[in-house]
Amino acid sequence: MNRINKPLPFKRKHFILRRWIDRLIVLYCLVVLGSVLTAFTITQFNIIELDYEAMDFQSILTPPLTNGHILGTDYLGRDLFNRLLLGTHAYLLPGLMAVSISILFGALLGSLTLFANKRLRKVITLSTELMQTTPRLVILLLIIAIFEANIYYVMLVIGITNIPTVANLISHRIDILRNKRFIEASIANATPIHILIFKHILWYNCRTILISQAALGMAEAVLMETSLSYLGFGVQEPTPSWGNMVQAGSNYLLQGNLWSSSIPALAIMSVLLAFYLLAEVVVKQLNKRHSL
Amino acid sequence: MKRISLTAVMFLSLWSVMTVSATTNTNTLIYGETKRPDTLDPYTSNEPSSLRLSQLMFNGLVAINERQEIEPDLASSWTVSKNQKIFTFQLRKNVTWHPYKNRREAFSAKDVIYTVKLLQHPKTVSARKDQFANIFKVEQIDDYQVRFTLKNPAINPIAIFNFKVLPYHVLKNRPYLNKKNQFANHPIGTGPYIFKRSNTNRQITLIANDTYYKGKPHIAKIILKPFSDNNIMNQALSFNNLDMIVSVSPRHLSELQADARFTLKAYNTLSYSFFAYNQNNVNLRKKAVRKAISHAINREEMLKAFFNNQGTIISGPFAPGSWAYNLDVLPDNYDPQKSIALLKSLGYKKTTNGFIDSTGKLLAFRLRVPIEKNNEAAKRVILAYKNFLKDIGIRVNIDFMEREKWKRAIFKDHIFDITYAQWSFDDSSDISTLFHSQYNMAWGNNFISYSNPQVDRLIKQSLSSTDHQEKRTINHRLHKIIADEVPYTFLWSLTQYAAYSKRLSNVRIHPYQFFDNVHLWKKN
Amino acid sequence: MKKIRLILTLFLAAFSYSAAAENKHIDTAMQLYKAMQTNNAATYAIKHVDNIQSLSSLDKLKFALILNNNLAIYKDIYIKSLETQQIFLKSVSTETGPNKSNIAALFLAEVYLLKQNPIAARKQLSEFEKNQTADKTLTAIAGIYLAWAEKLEKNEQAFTQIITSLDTDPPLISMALDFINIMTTATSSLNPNIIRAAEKQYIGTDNPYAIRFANYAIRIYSHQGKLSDARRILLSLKQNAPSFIEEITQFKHIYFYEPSLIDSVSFYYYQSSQSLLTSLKKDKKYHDVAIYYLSDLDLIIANKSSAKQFDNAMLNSKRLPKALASLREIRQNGHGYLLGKTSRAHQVWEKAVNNEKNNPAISAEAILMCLYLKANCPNIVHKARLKAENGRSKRFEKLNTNVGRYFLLKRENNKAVRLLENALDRSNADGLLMNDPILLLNLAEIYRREKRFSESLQIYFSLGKNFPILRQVQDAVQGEYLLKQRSSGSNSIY
Amino acid sequence: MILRTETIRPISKALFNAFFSSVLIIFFLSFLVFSLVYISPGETLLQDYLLSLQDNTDTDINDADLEDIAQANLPQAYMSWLSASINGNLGVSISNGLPVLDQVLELTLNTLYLIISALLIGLLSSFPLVALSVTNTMPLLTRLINTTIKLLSFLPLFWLAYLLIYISTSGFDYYPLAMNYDNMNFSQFILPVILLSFGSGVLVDIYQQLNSEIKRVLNEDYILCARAKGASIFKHVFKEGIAFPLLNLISNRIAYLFGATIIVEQIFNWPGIGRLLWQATQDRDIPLLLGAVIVTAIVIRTAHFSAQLIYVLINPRASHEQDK
Repeated sequence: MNRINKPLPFKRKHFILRRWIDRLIVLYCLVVLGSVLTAFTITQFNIIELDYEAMDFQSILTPPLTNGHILGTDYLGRDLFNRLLLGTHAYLLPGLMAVSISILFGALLGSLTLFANKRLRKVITLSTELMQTTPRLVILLLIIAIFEANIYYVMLVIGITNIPTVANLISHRIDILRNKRFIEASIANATPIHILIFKHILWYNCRTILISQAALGMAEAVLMETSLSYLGFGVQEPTPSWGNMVQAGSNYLLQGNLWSSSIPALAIMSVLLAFYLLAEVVVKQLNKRHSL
Repeated sequence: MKRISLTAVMFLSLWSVMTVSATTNTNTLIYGETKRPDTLDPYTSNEPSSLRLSQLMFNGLVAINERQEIEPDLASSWTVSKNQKIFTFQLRKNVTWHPYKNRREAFSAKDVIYTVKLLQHPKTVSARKDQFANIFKVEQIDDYQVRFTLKNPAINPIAIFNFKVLPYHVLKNRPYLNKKNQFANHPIGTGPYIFKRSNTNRQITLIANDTYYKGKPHIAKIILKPFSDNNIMNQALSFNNLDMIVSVSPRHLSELQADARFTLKAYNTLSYSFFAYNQNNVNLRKKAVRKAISHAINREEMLKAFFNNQGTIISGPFAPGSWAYNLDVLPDNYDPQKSIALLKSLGYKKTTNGFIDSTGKLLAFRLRVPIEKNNEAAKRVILAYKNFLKDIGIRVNIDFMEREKWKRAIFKDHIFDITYAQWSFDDSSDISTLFHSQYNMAWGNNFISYSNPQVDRLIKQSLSSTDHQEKRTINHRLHKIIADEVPYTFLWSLTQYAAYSKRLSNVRIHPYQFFDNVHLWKKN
Repeated sequence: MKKIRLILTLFLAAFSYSAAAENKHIDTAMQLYKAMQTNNAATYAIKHVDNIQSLSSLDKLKFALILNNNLAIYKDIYIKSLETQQIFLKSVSTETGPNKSNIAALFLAEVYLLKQNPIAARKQLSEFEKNQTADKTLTAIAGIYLAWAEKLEKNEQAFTQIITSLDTDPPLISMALDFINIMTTATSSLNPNIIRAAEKQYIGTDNPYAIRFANYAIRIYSHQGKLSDARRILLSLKQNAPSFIEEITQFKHIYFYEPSLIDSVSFYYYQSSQSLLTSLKKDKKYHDVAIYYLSDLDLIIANKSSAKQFDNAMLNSKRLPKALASLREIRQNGHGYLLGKTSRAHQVWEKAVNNEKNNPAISAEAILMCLYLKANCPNIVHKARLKAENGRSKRFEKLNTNVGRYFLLKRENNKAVRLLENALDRSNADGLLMNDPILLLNLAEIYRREKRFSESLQIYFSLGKNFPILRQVQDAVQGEYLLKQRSSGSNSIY
Repeated sequence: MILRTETIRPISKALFNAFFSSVLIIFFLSFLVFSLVYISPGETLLQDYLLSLQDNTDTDINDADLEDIAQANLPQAYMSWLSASINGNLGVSISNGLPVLDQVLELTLNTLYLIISALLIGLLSSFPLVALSVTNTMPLLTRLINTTIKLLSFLPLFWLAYLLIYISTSGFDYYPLAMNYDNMNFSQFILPVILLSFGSGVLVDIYQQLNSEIKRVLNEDYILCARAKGASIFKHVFKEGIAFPLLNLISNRIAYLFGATIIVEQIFNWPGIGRLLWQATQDRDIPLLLGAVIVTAIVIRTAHFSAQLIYVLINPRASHEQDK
């Protein structure tokens, strides 16, 4: 679009501030997601043996830093810190599963639109609309009623329902790319299709989309598990998940016991924030490149 | 901008319409339940919430009030033959059924006879069929007289006639009764309150029966409000959105007791919690394994930590408030060393992962429990139980299930190793259906498939005995045997409390049926 | 005013100073006592303290305090037991048919005798004779009970006639004879060596009359001041064991208990507390406190004979801690009441209740006097009731309890239920048993009377853990419950 | 005349397309859901379900009928369901025996009150924020508010609800619980609506959309032109900066809001479709669950469609764009 020179809305001072904020955001994402990953590795490979089931009946619902519990204890006298670390297991692998399903199939489906006619586009649009028509939580409840409450089913559903979104984004991107020279050139060069799709389209031109969608997918996995935990269909105790920790703790919130629920709630918030910021930063990078 | 203000005006007016239509009826009793009633008729559901409701809408021939007195209800008088086997009831003449298809039929002997017939039908599914088992035949003498003949004399023969009478004119096309029957959701009774509607969330509205034979109830309307969140229910009571809570969670007891606006009332003291062991499991069939489990859990500590010690630890299949409780039997103490020794003596080997049996398989059990979002106390017990068993080397996999699924698995199909539940009894403290091998069937109460000829014999003897002291002795012996056999790990008996606002007066709470003489209750 | 405060401080300082030299057993017992386990505290202290004289004054005081309280509770249990046993035994003895009990009449007669009702007792005893029991010991005891009945009816001649015709050779029979002497004339003449010699035969064996023996022995020893002998037997006594088990058929066993056992045990508490306090009286610092608690003992059992002595002594005992000082006048008038100065006593008590500024505990004390002395005080109680029902906090607990107990005594059940339930603290983190045992006892009793048996039994069950002697009440209530219950056998799962 | 036909034809065509795809989606969805039930483990689900379609109020079902039903294959079963549901018979709830459709419709209305109010509240409270942001008066404050409401939307919704109740009861001694059926009033809306609009991210969405769109529109050439000429720009800004993004938002957000109400209704005991869904899941009440899913989908689809309708009506150009 042909734009005339507009007055800049921000002063230079603000630009510097902005840049610093951006850097801080990236740092924040790295720290949060890094620590989640560390927690996962530590507990997965038993680097430090943590017991999430040991109950201490003498100290039930204690605030942080009492009786040797760093973050206090929950309603059964279990150590909140240990459970917080081990709670990452509930999300990481199942979340990755959900994300990889949606990314893999979404990307494939989307890139197929490069060759396919209008009908495939229509299918993608329609299925996107289909997904918009039913709330995710409702589908999950249906699945739970028909099959059973299992975190992997939940993640499967999240993964599948995200496929159309990813596919839609990719196909839009392809629309923009379709007329670009390199596609014409590579088609003319008879570049193998898989190289064209995976390397030229998906890797060079769509990876930001994929990364941001992956981040959003992870965020959604966490969010859904939390909601389901409240409804009683999330990860079941004694296996810890942040969602069921908040749920269990919030039973005591109205009696004024804030600790045991707010600690996992804040953990959820910071991780969700990190994922969203990550997606945002990535999208911003994308836009920057585009406007050039 | 105009559009926005227009929509805003539209919605505000919508609200105001809703507000105007609200009629704040002060003469309404709203009570909160955490478990929704399954069905609304007196027979097809075995849940306390349904029982409470049927008490509001139905009458029996006789009633047993909270002071254990037999009162005439639909029967105004009766005579008993000398051998205590033939009962002739004179029925009331001024009783009408609730309106059905806008008509109020009169109550008569037909209804009584049909009820017995319906409940004795083999296809009828009801937990209360036992009550009709001893009825040999029932005859109509005239429109207002019926004669019952019992098979055997029993200790409280008159008590069985407190069964709720169903309307013949509504059910005449149905040879038997089950949950799918329309009647289960549109009950027609003779009681003080008429069923008005039940919405999808099972909020049930009942209105006063103007022609109730004991007189029109003082409270015009009763609403059962189901809550899916215990905390919220408690808040609702303390902020006057509710008049009554039928069961207060232990967590909220102190709060409510300190509040001068409410009365706390204990009821249903004859109940206890337990872990039940399926006898079809190869390992759990061994008594020593069950005994080892019972010794491995520290009940005192759990009771103190989870229930503020608001209960008593029990040793056998009766609640301590029952006449049948054998005070000489003491509960198994907490002794994990003894558990381990017991298991070792059976040939199980202890490894770092836990005990293994002779084939090298880990000793592991599947504990199936319903997902009880409200009942985190139960969850605590289950998780602590798992931990206690883990400490001695038995693995327990907890399988949380949706409530309906759980019921099916436990009571119908008996697919489980261990489960956790709670029994509640009326004053007869009758455990015959729990442990007699005859009730080892789909939807039978002996869902653990327990079978012990000695116990069977004692139960039969207890049921046929007409001597009070003999009955007590037999039940004390049953208590001893069952406590020793540990088909369940008996945990504790917790007192249930109802809380109600002081605006209600004349309230009487029946220890088992809850609503007693509800037509006399008042609200100011 | 300053002086008083100075004295008080000194007094407290003395208390805290001597605290350093505490006997550790008394200390443990005191902790149990504070945890509302009065009986366990008493038993613990009795078991572990051999030599009373070696205790420091403060320890003596503490020991006596525990014993006094336990005495009050046992006295209350005794009343409940008589009532429940009477109902239960009546139902058993009126049974007919081949499997009827032969023994019930004898135990019922004992209950009647303890309730000073010789006519009904005599009827039961003749019933018992008709049954022709093979058990010789029980037949002999029935004979003695007949003598007891004669004595209560003041037929001295018939009494001596029966006595002389008895074969008093077995020690148990001579003990029984001495026992009824104590019960009727408060005199004991049996040579304690006879009991000592027989102990081996009964104590620690499965002799079916072990409990009866222990009952008589404790009573006689305590009466003769042989406290260490009584203590030995008390410590070996299983308080929840039945006195006699009648096995009628294979499936019908009836357990019988002796309510008089409770009275005997409480008499031991009375005697040993008295001896403790008498020795404490010698310590000048504690003289007045000792008198206060001695008077408390006699008030609990409503002892008329010592009333005059305490009426005077209490008038002069001024060096009391503040909490006790405020109760002194009320208690002093308790003795006055026993001496016949009823109107003055009523006046003082009424004043205590009427004073709005007063601590509710003081009003509670006035009602307690009415209870102990079985006085009729409708005016006082009426005012106290209003006060109690409006009071919600823990401070009003005692008042609610006592007014409730008063109504219980007067059989105004509705009022009693409300007040006693008001006093109950359901939310204590340590459970029901953190309530005053007296309150729980009376609550259980009122529930029983209201035919809320299961609630009643549940309270007895909890309380029975701390008071094994409650077993006889529990058993009787179970029996009554089974008789009265009218249900048809339904159960539900949830 | 010519002008009119030219404008109307594409509009109706676009609307027809939209309507057609909506119907298609509903059918497809129903088929998907139905086949899920069909493949579900355990024979009872489908049986119960199909039985509930039959009007069995006063007649007995014999075993032969049961076998017929159990052996029906997927298309047959689906067709029987479809024909029944087109006639307005969605079966009878297993747990309480009432017709599904009546229950679901009533409760959907209750939920809609909640959702629409939440959208409205979100809209009203986002205006001052947007104004603040657009005029760029206090950038730091704007950023702060922005971050706060964003963080709020990341907290678990139910925890936020508890916190809200805790604050309102212990801080203000105020707690209006959700309505009775016959006693509904304004105050009962307050907490759930606030929660739904602040906690579930509605506010953030509205704010961000409006903010960016208005900024974009204000920087458009023609607005700059109009401003220079001194003409009124309100209409343009309203249409492009407010109305379009809002319509877009509603159609995107409404499904999500329906999901969020499941939790909100749980907590505030709101008799809406969300609680019904939860309850039906708990009871495995398949007819009810299926009915609820279909009706919810229809409602959401209708919202989409009407948003499209309004969009096309106020902006006829859109139909051409869509056509392209």
